Amino acid sequence: MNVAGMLRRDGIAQHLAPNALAIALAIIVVVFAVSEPAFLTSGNLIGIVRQVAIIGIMATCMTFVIMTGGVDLSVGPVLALSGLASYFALQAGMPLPVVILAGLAVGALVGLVNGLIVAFLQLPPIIVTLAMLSIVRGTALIVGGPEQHLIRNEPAYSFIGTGTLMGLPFSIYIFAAVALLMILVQRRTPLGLLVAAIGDNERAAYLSGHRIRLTKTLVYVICGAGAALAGIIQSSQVHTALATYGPFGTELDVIAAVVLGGTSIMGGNGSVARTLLGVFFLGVVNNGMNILNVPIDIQLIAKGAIIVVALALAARRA
Amino acid sequence: MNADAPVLRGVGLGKTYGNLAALADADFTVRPGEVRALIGSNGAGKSTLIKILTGAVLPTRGTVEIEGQAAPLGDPLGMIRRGVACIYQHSNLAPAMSVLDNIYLGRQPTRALGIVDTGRQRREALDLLARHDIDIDLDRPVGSLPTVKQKEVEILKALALDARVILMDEPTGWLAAADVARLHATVRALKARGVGIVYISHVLDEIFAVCDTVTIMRDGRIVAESDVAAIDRPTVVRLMVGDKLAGEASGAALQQRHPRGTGVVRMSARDLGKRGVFGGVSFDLHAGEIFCLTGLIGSKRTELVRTLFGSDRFDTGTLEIDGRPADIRSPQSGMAHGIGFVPEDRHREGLMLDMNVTENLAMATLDRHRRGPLLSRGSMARAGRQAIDELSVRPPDGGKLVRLLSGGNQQKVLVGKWLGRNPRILILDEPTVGVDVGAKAEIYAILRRARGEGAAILVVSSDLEEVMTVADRIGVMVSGRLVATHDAGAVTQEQIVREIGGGTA
Amino acid sequence: MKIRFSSAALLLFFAVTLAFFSVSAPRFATASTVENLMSGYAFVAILAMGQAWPILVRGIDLSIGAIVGLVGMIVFDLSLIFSVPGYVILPLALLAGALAGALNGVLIVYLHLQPFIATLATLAAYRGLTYSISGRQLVPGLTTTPIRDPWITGIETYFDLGGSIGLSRLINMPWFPLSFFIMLAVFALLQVLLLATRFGRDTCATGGNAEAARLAGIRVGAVTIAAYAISGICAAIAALIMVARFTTATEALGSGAELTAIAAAVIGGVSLAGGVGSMFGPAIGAFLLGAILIGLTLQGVPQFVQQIITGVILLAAVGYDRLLVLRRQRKLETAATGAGR
Amino acid sequence: MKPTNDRRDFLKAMALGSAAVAGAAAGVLAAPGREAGVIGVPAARAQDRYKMAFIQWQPHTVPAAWSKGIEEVLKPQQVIDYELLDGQNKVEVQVSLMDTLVSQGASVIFLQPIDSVALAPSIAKAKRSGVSVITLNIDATEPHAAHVEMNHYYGAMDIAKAMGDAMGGKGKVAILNAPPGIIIRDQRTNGFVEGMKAHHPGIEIVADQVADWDRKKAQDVLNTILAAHPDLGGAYGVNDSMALGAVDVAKEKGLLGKFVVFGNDGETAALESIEAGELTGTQYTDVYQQGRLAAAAATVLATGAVNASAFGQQSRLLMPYLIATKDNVGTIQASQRW
Repeated sequence: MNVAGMLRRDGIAQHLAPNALAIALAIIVVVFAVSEPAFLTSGNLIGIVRQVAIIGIMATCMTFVIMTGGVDLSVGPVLALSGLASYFALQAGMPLPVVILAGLAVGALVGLVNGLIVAFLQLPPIIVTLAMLSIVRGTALIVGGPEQHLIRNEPAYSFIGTGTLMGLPFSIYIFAAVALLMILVQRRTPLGLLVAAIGDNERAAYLSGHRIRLTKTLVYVICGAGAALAGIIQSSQVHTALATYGPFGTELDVIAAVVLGGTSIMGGNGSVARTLLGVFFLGVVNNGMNILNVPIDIQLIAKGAIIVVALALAARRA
Repeated sequence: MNADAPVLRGVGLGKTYGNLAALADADFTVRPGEVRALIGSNGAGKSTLIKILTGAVLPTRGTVEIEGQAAPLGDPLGMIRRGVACIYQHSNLAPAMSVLDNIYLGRQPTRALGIVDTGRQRREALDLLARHDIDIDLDRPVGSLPTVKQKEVEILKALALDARVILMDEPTGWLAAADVARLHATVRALKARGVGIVYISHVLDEIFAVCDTVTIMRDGRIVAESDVAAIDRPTVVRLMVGDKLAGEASGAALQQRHPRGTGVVRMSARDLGKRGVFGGVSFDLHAGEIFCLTGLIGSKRTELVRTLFGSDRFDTGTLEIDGRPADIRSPQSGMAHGIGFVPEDRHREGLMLDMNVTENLAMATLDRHRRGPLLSRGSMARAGRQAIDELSVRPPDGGKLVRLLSGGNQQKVLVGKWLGRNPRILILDEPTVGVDVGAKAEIYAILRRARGEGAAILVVSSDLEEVMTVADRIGVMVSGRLVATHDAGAVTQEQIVREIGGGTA
Repeated sequence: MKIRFSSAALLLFFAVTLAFFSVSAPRFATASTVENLMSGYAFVAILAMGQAWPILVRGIDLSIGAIVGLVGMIVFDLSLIFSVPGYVILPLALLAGALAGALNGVLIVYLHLQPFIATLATLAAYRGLTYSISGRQLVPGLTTTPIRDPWITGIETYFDLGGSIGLSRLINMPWFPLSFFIMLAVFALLQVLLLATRFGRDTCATGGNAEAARLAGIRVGAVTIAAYAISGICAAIAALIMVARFTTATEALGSGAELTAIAAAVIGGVSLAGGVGSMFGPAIGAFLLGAILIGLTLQGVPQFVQQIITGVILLAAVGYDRLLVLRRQRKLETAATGAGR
Repeated sequence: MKPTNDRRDFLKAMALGSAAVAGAAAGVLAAPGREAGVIGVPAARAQDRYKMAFIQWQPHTVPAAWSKGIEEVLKPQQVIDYELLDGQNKVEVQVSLMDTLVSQGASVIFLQPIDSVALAPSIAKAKRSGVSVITLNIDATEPHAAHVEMNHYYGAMDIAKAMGDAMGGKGKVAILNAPPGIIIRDQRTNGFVEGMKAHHPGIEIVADQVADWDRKKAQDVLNTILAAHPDLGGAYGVNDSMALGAVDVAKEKGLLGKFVVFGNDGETAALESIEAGELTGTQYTDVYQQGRLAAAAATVLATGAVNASAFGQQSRLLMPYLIATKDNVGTIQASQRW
């Protein structure tokens, strides 16, 4: 009963978290805007969205994984490997849809392996995906070597990351589409409800006749595919595929965004929309400190402190 | 010291969570050698009161005194040091640690540098075991013990404190009859040694068997205090649930029985067995009847019904549904055969506590709310509203988190989740554990309504009063075997008790 | 029981690994390889043993790599900029590690942050602090100045034990690095702390069932903070060993060490569910990872393939642990059935 | 395009380099260093096969090209086994690999140290075991067989000079930097800052932000800096990837031609970008050649009679470099591009 009481507090905390974060975000925006008016220019604001697109896509796609009590540390190397897969498909002269599919397939495949091991062998996700981090990075380095693979004269492919449509970078549209799709999936499909149910009480979901293992596997596949999509955009943006892209720390940025959005790393309640708030929070912090030319040491200290304060604020309100 | 001076005394205790007053203005005393029953419906404030007395919760107002001395509030260690021990309703043991370590959790005897004096610890524990005539392997991890034994460890934990007051929160909730008797013997022995005891239970029999005085709570307030000898059962029930509900509860017993319902056999089990668990179980379940399986905890009723639903598998025997062999491998295939299953532990296996009532009600019927690849929230809400009306879930708010409902209303939601599928066969495992009297009556009414609509209902229950109230037919399980089945109208409670006890000697 | 059994299995696996490489990898079974293993992985073992404590209280410490970097830079500054003598630096370094670790615990206990996210935040903050105080940036000349304080560099001393007891005449004995003995000392200390003291019991209780521990009067908050402080102290010891080995500290020192330590701890049977583990497992886990990497390198397996193999072994280790748990559960079920009858 | 100082070292290096190549052919070479103290140490190199390995910093185009150059020289000499090992950007991994190679009995270790001091004890240990160490790019404080270096500090000064010239001696520039933790980052940054001070005091460095060696991050960071400083005249990328990220931004914003971008390294992608008129310039070093020189020295060391422990002071081979711009990039042959 005491446990129930504690959980109840956390539950309320999770409901208040988005407000605390939104308030914190507003405060930070005001601080940056006052100290550097250029922060609020439309160019910079569009820049922020463009900058967070890659982490944002990965974070929205990882939200479900974390809601089911899992985590995916392997997204960084997946990003690299999918870029390489797309590059090789391009080299082979495949049409663009096939190229994109090749990249996505690699990510989905890694996600599938993660998901199958986590769901069916019931091994701890943090270790499974840590192992996979190592395995996928090794594979990427074997496949791609240390060389940069330049993507030249592929206007269609390059459009994904660098093109503009109605004045906005095309990557923003992809990000928005993925975000909307994931929000739709969460709010308007059985899968979304089922993910929440599994996070809340896996056993009860099983006894309600749901296919838990299948759902869990699917959630990792989505996460892998999301990381792969991010990898395609990145390789298109930099006209290069490289095995070392998505270095150590990428996965932590993604997880930080999800958790800042109020999803508990232990699973349970969570929301894609709130994850987006977390993504933008981190994006604004990074952008603002870059625009103020804050040195890297202070940037890192401030980032850590801001995460702590934002989350503590959310917990305090409970 | 005056023997009549209270050993533990709470004065003007109150606790509010947000706007909700969980406890208001409670005065509470326990004297040495007194066994005081604390009863009330779920949500009446018993647990809050207990938690304040153990220091687990900080009261919003009021004071606690131990032998006339003001005690620190919200400090579990301080209360333990002052001789207040508690046996909680839910297990409070560290499963990976040994029995020995659990008994002395947090206060192992130590030598210099905080090194645990294991020799002394073991000597004291063995002495304790001998004194209370309990047999248990001190080195086994607690998690590997059966539930009954785990409860004993909890009791040992309290005994090892040499506590002056022991608070027992539903100590017999999961115990079999023989174990209950042993526990009561222990309670009497403690009483004889001058220990004050607070005894919380839903089972009135126990209260009249072992308690001296009774404190009755309702809606966060203490509504009555009395000597047990000076009060009778109907009065207790009326005080607990209020006048209106009391009428419903007593009226519920006078219902017609329908053994073999419509006469149509829905489910037919022949010689079911699971190696090392149960065996040779045969029965027929008819449309339009309520068949109750009773027996001691550990008689494998739960294990049996799980295999019927498909969340476990049986090894031998055959199962037919509507006259056709059924191969049920998973909850999904169980559901495909029209079976619904309300598990025993609603918190761990039944409900999504942090999701709302509507979502929980829809959890087994998602396919009905599907529109193409999408889920229709509107359709879910409509179905939810209807179910809330039919089940009279209170408050009637589909958006409310299930966690915030009372135990009885949670249970109604859980039953309603399955009724939404109009199950042809509904299996319920201990459907009213931890549910107050009023809600119990409502759940019985819901079951009878489902029966009237032609469902075949299989209820597992340890509560004989419940079995005699609700059953059309009764099956008795002993050690994994179905030893007898009766028409409920043609058997007495005494006979069932004899049969249940028959296999355990 | 369980701890002892899985430890035995781990030890067996370690032995098999050593035997395999001794046969298959040229020059694996030599004194110098053993020496390399001891000196190159003693600090990994210490990090893994430290990491076990947060995991025991059902948390995780992602910041240990950053603490290694921070403590390393503190030692660098104190020694090279402020010329503080080594015997003063050593306790200060341990204190810094303890404080950094304790701060993690404070954030988790008092601000109710999830361990993963709290230590993720301090990972960034401690690394940033390392950059801030970096003597390499403040006094660029120091980038090529080694630390020469004997109290610090003395940690990287080798002892010819075989020679001193005369064994070297029979076989070629490795020289034992002091860091290895430090690791043994840390192991002994932590193992006693975990298994024989009230604090150790309280730690297991906190991780096994925090609510039960709280109601039993255990100061769960204090225990949690202490667990993270131990992790921080271990990171500081590891940092000292690394600084002694490299005679300098870089701003990036220790980055990524948390993942290796977590892997070693989990391979060593420390349960992520909390409350179960020993110090023996993580230490062996660290040396197992080291032996595999050295063995594969000696075999000439390309390093990118090694990464894949490391991942597979990690999977196999948790898979094996899972198998043990399943088997234990099955045994329990049978036992419970017996008891129920 | 010649190094502005260290001319003596450079000449000595070139001399040694040619001698090494010649010596490799002849099979004998009087290696540099004191001969004292080696008497009594057997010429340990009389073996059938020689083991050599290169411990790189982390997977990157530069060490990959070195490795290619090294292999080019070593492969034909059939008695040498060569492998590439990865330091994973961690000092402790490099040290552990050094230990392993020493106990494996390697003849020569090529090493791209992450830090000058941190690897010194390992180099000393290698020397004691008679293993020669050739460092690439980052020198070590412990004297060793040879050091073959791209000129980071003075190269960066020259970049600053060329960049200032291209900007007409005034304006604002931003540095797209790497995170601290490896020495070349410091040298390339400090050289640039000092170079600006010395040659173009009129140019102001308005931003110095970390972009993690990464093209995408560089795009993001420069975008942001441009929002704060719309009048920014140029950007210096501490490596070519980050410079190319800056080019991407300039292209997108239509600033090509007006916005000066310099990189550092001289990889193929950068040279092509210069030819296309996008990247203003970079410091080009023939990294293949650098690898070949190191390998040539290595073969001499491996087969020669000189013991590794003899080196009291190593020879430095300072690679010539070229500040490649549109004017001179054509002089870099296809075979010299990496």
